[in-house]
Amino acid sequence: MNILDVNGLKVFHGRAQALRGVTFHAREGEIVAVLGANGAGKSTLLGTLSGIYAAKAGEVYFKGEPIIRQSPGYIVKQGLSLVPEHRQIFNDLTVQDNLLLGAFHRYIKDKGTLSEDMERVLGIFPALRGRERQTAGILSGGLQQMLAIGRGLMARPKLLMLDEPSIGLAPIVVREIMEVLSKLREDGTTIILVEQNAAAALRVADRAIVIERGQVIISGKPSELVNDERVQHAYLGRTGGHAGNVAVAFGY
Amino acid sequence: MPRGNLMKYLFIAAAGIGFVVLPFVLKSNYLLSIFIVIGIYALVVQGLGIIMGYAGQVSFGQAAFFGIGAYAVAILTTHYHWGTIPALLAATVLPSLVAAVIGRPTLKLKEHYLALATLAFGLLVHIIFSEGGELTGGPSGLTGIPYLNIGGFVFNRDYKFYYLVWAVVVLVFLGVRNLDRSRIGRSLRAIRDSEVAAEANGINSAALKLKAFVFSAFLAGLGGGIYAYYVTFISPAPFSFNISIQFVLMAVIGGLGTICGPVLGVGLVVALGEALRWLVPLVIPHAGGEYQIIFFGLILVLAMIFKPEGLSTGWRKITDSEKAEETGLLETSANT
Amino acid sequence: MFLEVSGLTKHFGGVMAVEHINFNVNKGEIFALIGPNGAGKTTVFNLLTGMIPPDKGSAKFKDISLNGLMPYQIRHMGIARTFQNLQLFNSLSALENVMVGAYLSGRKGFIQSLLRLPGVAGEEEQVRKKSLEVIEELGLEKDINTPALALPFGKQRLLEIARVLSGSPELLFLDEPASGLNASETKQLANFLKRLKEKGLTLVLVEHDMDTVMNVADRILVLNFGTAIAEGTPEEIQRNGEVKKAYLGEEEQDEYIGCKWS
Amino acid sequence: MDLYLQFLFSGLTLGSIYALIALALVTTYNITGILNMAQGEFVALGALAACTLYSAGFSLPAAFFLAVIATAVVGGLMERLVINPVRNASNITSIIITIGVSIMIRGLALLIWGTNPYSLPAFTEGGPLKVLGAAVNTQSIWVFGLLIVTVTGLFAFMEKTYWGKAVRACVINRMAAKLMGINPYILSLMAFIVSGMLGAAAGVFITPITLATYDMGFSLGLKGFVAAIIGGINNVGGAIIGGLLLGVLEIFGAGLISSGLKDAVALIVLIIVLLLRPQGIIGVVSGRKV
Repeated sequence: MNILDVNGLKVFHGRAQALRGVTFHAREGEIVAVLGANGAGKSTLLGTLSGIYAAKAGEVYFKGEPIIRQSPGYIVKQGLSLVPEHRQIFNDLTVQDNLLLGAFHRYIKDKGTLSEDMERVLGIFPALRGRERQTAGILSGGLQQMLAIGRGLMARPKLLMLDEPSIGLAPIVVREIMEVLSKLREDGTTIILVEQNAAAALRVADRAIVIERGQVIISGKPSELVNDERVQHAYLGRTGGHAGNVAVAFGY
Repeated sequence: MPRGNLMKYLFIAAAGIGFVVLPFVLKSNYLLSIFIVIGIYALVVQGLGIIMGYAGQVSFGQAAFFGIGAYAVAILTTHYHWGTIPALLAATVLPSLVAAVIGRPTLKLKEHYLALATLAFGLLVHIIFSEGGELTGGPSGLTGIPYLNIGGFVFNRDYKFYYLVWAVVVLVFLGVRNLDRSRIGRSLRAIRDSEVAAEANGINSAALKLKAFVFSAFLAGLGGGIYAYYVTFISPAPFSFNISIQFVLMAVIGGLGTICGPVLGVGLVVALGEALRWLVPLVIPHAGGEYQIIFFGLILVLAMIFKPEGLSTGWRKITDSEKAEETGLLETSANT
Repeated sequence: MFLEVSGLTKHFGGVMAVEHINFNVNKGEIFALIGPNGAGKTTVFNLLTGMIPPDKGSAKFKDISLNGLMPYQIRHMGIARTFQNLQLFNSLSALENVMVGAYLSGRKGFIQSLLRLPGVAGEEEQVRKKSLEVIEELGLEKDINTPALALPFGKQRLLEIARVLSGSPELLFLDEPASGLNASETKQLANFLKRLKEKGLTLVLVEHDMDTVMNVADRILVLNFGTAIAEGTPEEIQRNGEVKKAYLGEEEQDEYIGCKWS
Repeated sequence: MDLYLQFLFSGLTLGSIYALIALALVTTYNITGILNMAQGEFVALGALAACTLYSAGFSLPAAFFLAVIATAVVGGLMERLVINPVRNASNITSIIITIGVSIMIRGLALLIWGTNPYSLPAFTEGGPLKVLGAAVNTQSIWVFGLLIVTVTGLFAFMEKTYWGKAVRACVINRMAAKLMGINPYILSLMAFIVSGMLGAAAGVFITPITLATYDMGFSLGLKGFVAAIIGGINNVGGAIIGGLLLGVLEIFGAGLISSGLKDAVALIVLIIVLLLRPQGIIGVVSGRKV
């Protein structure tokens, strides 16, 4: 069953069109990697799905319900969380407060379960344990990223979206985070992973889509994509001589 | 297009003839004095419009610059017997210098700093007027300002003042129009739209904004100087913070970033003020004229909510809005 | 040396944005800066155009130091830039936008303009003529009276370039000129950049559209985590293993990716 | 010596009121990015409403609470009616709107209460206390008490409660706060309601000392601004120190130089600070924003 269906999503930043009709889906319990070069529209896609940007056209169904143009608060309540690019943790607050605020939308309703959830997050990221009272802003980049993911998990999402969790992190930390994502999937969480680090993302993903200039240009299994020259081209480009041919191949 | 131009020139000619014959048509000196005050305020608000419309900053000290100009004339003519030309020169130079001093540090800052600095400055100047002892005449002010006298021609009658004031208004209007259609005007509008891009295109934005602020104080001082000569006695009251607010209201109502806006705004607000002065006591017995300030507050709020484009976004080209306004006026007059 | 950058360093808080970067740009070439997100490319632009001061290092343009100069002073030296997020004068018409760029050579000040003293009209006419020439060259002549805000995005990008070109720069920094353009517009842009080069203009380019970069650049500098990791011709860069790792991720023991891509 | 001590206590009383107003201004500014020029009018409204209620037969505590609630409602209405509709507008727009509101409130106060001053009895009876040889009005103790209770309460709310942390999260990173489901527009409403309450409380507490008039808000609001700017416009600790400092400076200026100068002191301080250290003189020292 599809937990998320996105159909013909078009988004503008001012007059610049960032998404030119994006269509894709995510099945329950899988990891979908969203790949593409800088400026291809990946962050815009996640921002729109979580209600930060307004779409100009298109449809988004989450668990069969339309969520397009709903407020971020409504969307997170439905079970769709975003771990934003560059972590965006609350620097001046403690680690504990950051985590608790992740559960803001259900704070009144299930106050009792919060410590339980926090325990679970600390179990997933043992490196955060013992640092609950530290100010988040002084943590290392890797710990901040773990905190950002942990904060997202505190909302008990059915679908967790991550925007470039590997950016600026050492390979070993990236590996650790990817392992956590695999584990989360085994626990039944669906994951959409936006990455520039294609190799790392493809290793954990069940399926991947590649976005170029605001459109999905390829989708398929990691093993298929890895052998697809077009993925490499989307990142590294083609030399001048081939440009014409490739444009034809892409149907422009 | 030629037809539009023709209509435009016809309108300007008609308005010009109207203004010239007005003193002969008006039977009442009271109405004539209102037109003189509108002209003087138009100078002051034209200045305010430059700092608000171009630099995108709000100043709450325009009445203080207006007052410095007026007091300069009053003090120099009554205490030191200066002639008209040097006194008016001082009335414009002094506020300009003061503006240069306040503007230099505050215009560099973003947000509300110029607003707060000018607000404090305006109140402080008002206190100086009231507490200035013999020099400013304290709360009761200075009397006995001589008639304005240019090369022996004495402006001792209202209609003479009327022509003088409106001649100055027209000259200033033409000057501002020159400015608007020049390197300086476009650069100022460029700064307002994107300061970082203006700098990247070789514009020294801090220096240019300061010049605009100084010019706006210059115009306020000019208005103040003429005002002192016209009323021949000066007290602190017409230069209070409330008057600064009214100037802001006039600039906003008239439409910022337009050349005609200031005159239009002053006319509307003065007319409204006069109307309220008659109407309010009919509705609320025993009420004095000060209640009109409630309506000014209300209009200010409503204008900002429903017509904020005059201030923040969607600044139209000055010439464009000018055309739109004129054709708008023409259409209504054609319909009636 | 035309543009000589040595030891350029900038930290934000504790984070290193740009670390000891050296490069030279030759007169008349197209030089591209590429690298993954957050590599420090735009920071380099901001440092070189005076938007932010460097912590260390120097930049010399035709052997004159750029250190400590304000952005407008750097523009007066003949160095111009465009912005990744368009910075047009939205309420001004297209022509006026270009004129503001062309006023760079203007000499008429506040009082001369106010009083329209002799010479002002002549300068205005010159600026207008020059601006119209540039506008025609870029094919924007139908839009001269349209406010910049009302133009379609592709034309807005061109207008921003027209605005700096009208001030006749010698060195032009372009920050992601193809971002937001569609495929055919991107191709047109690439051709246009080549034409600028033929006219003798020197270009430094930050661009994510690799087709464009590989197509137009003479030399490329690759940044990653604020440091330069490779420099060379497009062919050299595409063959460079370090660059692939920077872009595609590093997975040394990875079975299939390893054999295919390295 | 006694005289100086006397000045110091009077200055701190006045300064406490400035600090309370500055606190409200800074809180609103941090949450909404708006400088509320009508803050002083909340003080006047609270004071005048309490006077009317008290003379209508309500007990002093009842009059206080009702006045605070009424002013909170005015603050909330202001946010809904004129601030919320222009939430994406520029700084100039919002500052002019709050000035328009302040003019309207002052005009309406004139209409309702006229130009006469109103008074309230001191909260506790008895003569002034002798502290180190200086006489301290018992009402002054109430004013200090209000400042201490408010600051402690606000601090406890921000640092210790979940909702307070949500507010801080929104100030630190608005976008991330939205992603958590925190609604910045509700916080904006809260900020205006709290400013109404703070202003009204300050107004009621100061009335037994200074009397209440329809136009008292203008000068108090301005002093609150000066205090906030001295402290650095987004710094809560700075606002409190700035308020106390300004109160003391004013009383010493009036006492030692000339009483006509009292109002000028604040303005001169404001201009000096804006010209020399516009980021505030305390901002750098205490650093922390709420």
